[in-house]
Amino acid sequence: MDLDALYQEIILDHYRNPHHAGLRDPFESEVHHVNPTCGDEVTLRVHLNEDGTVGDVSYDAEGCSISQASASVMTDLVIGRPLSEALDTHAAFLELMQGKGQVEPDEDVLEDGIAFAGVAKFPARVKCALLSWMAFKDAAVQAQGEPA
Amino acid sequence: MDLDALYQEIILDHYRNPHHAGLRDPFESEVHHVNPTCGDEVTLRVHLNEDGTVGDVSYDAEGCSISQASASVMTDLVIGRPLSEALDTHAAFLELMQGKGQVEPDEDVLEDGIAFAGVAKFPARVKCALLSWMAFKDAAVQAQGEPA
Amino acid sequence: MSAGALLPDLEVIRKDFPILERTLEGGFPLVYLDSANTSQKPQVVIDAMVDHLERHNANIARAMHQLGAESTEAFEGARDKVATFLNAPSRDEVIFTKNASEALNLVARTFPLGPGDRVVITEMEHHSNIVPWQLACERSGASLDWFGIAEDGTLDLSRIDELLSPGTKVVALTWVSNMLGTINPVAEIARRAHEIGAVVVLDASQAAPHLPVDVQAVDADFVAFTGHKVTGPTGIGVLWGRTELLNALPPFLGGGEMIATVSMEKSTWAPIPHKFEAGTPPIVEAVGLGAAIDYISHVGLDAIHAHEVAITAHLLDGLASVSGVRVLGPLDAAHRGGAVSFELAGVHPHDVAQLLDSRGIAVRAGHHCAKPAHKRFGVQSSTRASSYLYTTPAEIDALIDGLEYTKNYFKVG
Amino acid sequence: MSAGALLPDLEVIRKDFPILERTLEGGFPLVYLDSANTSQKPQVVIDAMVDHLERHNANIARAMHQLGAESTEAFEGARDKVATFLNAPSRDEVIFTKNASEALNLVARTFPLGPGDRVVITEMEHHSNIVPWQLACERSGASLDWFGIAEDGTLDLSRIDELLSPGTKVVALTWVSNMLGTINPVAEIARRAHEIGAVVVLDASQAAPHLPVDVQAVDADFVAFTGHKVTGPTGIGVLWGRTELLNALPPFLGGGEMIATVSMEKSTWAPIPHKFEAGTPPIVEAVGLGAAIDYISHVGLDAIHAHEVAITAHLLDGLASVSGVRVLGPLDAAHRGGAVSFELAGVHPHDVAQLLDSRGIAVRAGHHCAKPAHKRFGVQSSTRASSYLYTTPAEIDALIDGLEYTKNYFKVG
Ligand SMILES: Cc1ncc(COP(=O)(O)O)c(C=O)c1O
Ligand SMILES: Cc1ncc(COP(=O)(O)O)c(C=O)c1O
Repeated sequence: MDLDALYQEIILDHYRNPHHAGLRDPFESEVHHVNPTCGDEVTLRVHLNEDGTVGDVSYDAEGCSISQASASVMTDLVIGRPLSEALDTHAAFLELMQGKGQVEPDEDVLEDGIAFAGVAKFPARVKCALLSWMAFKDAAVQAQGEPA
Repeated sequence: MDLDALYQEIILDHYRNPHHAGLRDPFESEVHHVNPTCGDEVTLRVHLNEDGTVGDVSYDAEGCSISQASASVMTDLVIGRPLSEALDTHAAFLELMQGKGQVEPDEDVLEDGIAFAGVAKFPARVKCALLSWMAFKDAAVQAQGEPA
Repeated sequence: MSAGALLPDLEVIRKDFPILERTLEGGFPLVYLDSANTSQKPQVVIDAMVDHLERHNANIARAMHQLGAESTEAFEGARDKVATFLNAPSRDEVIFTKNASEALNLVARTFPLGPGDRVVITEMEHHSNIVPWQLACERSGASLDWFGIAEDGTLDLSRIDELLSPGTKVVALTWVSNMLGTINPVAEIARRAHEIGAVVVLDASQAAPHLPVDVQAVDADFVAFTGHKVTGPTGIGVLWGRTELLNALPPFLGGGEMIATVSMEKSTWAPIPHKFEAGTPPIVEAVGLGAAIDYISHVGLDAIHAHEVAITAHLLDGLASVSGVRVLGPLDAAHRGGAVSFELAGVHPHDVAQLLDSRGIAVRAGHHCAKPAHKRFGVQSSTRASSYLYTTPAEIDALIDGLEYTKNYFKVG
Repeated sequence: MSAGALLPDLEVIRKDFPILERTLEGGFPLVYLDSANTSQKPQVVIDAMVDHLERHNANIARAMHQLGAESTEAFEGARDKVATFLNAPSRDEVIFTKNASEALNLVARTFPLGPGDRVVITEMEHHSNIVPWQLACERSGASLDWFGIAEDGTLDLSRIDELLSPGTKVVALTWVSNMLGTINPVAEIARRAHEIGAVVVLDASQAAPHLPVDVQAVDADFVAFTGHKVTGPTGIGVLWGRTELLNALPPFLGGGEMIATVSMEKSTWAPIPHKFEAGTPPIVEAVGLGAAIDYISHVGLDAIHAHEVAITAHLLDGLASVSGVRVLGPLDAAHRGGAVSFELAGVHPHDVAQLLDSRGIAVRAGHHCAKPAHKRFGVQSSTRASSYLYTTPAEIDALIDGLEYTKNYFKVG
């Protein structure tokens, strides 16, 4: 089993020093997602700017290295970007994770996220990697419906 | 398969010409029993005499040859007998039926009922043979509780 | 409907079913004509289960080790197969239950009903599609009404305007009758039911083994079937439902993996399908069901149905040749399923079944869990012969011979 | 309680379980320490199921042909075995369900409760013995209260007088905790509960695999356990209940063979156990469960428990030698079950399980369907190792080595 493919240095770095962690104001939507199987949880807030860019994504997450690192990488990738681009990145990450290791990640789109390519070969960990991404999408869609 | 052991001439005779069939007055109790699996049904009445003998057992039964013949034989064996004796006969018949073909029937007690010895070897038919006997016991117990 | 044609490789198919080599008391080979009760299992189904138990056994989802991943993949793979089999829009709409009865109870227990609402069923339902609705109506104060059965065994649609009128919230009916063999016009009834805003629950227990079951083509809302009748094992059934309906229903059984989170004060629910799968699911049974679906899909449901039509035609011809036989249900093999119930004048069904059994022929005698339909035809019980993809014309001939033998034995006709 | 002693013929026993010969990725032999999640199956259980499917498969009760008689005998024979296993006063008190969760839901759904009534559970219950009671209380207006957990992982009985007071109608608790390993004083609680007229529902899911379960000795009213944890297959569970209580409960699922008679207007119910077994039951699963019970009874529950104690003592010693490990639950192997949950400082349970898995060691990580008990100890999840009659001390050593390897990998401690 290729553990090092799963636990890439980039992932362990993000795990030890997660970016954008903690819950912050302002925000238009807050969601709480759980992985019912293992109990991993994330509370996540999204703040959208008036110009349609992602102003902030803040979160409080409890979970394994993969889920924590994934939240950290995700915030790096979406904060400051136009929401539509952020959602494209979400789609690319989802495709990578569901690809059973057959999808070649695009570094231009996913940046540090390509480190998760190895996770796609561990079906039981895919949910961990997706937890915060799913929460972001959910919150972003809700935030769009709210007056900024 | 020894069909002739199941369908003894005595059984087929009782089936074609059932004794004591039909519902009659007087009676102290009436019960309705079904075999849920196949739907065989019997409605059965018991009349007890003041001296504790079984005055009458009348019945309306729908079912296969075994269940019909069994009802006929049962009434022959219990009508006119002291109830306690009738219940002993019930116990003897029950023992025979549940004996998986290993119990030797006592002709003095069971008379025509010994023809059912072969039925005990056909587990699926045991319920048929017992239907009216169980109804009789149920009704007799109820009748005892009633003022005659 | 379809024209009959025997499966061309029938002898090869029979070799797939180990039990068909059994001989019974007296040296008679098994003639199994009780497939509507439960089907026999091909070797591939048994082997898939054995392989799972010997090499991949673990609990699913919750287990994140290699065996757990293998077991989860096998289990969830079976869900994919069922979704394809039913042409379900989404795999998450496939819920594994313990049998068809539980699937129907799940809907009847959770579907919101109240006083003034009406549930419509039919007189030809299996008890598993009657009793849950009786209980639901008793609990909720809703009323129960039903389509009757016409003399020829088809559904009596004369009251359809009255039955399918506002107030009716649920229409629950069998696709194919397990007693009469009748194939009901389910797509047409679904269309009419939807006009008045009712949901349609189809009991496909007898359809799934024999017909292509396409939940979208018939526009059903819920569909139930059972594993053991489609060459799969006991212990597993399926409820399919539309996503939006399943999402709206409250949970059925609580526990295990059906939760999102649990505290002592309050719990929340997992998304479908898990919301309805409390506790350890039937894992090895799903593996077996998946293999069964592969097997019958490989033979082809159209080919299986054509075989059923051919065998049923031969059976109906044979029965017509025996004096004293009265068939209950439609007489045209091209427009009915393969379960054929009949009476033999002067011999009780138990005794018919017993005599046939003494010659190795397995049929069912009784009410077949369809008491109201029997009552409709003024009988308490009947004898039922039912075929499947492994049934041969020679087995039907053995049955017909057996009926003549029975008449002789009991000196009737 | 019992002193530990390894099973003398452990190597022979291991040969009974084909899966123990599996090697996993990287060539590691399987070290299966997830038996509290589901147990592995001995060859005799698999063979019994195969023999049934290949030679005796038929529906039960309703089928009165030879195969039907064989199948019925096999199924009802399994009921006899379960009755003996539980020391049940009557075989009719043994109800087959799909798993322990359904068994617990059956009681929670049908037991009469109303406003003012109280249900008492414990904080260490599996979700399957929490959620059904939450739903029952929500439906009925009854209130839910619970025993807490003491710091050492035993049940906190300090509120017993308040909890077991008039108004309490049901006391539902686990015999052995699947997370903490705690063995609860169930006989004593039953005695106290009966003084105030409450019924006692025991979740024996983790007890039945390891301890002699005697429903009369502990004076229980209902007992549930699940087939797949006692070396039997998935798809089957057991509810045992006292005859008079079962007779008094209304039916749970409707359909199939649970009826006495059905008309369109009204139905009546069969006697127990059939009243609670709607639809085709788990037949081949009962056959497998019967073989499983024969198997573990042959080894002997006392001997199995002694083995568990010995293995658990070795495991607790090993864990104590790893710095950064904190065990959740009682620390004396002689007074606890074999499921041992623990934390490893600085490494999340998922990552622990992943590292162990890479060496072929299967443990469980997560909340083990016991979120409230995890919350009680201030953790969201834990790693759990659990043994069974085939577990060897060498496997425990592999786990301990694996934990040191894990710490190295993640550079902690
Ligand atoms: C204590 C306890 N109760 C109930 C259950 C539920 O058993 P099942 O999932 O087979 O319904 C389990 C196991 O998962 C358990 O450990
Ligand atoms: C039409 C129909 N519905 C429902 C059922 C119930 O299936 P199960 O007994 O597997 O729940 C059956 C078979 O018994 C059936 O034929």
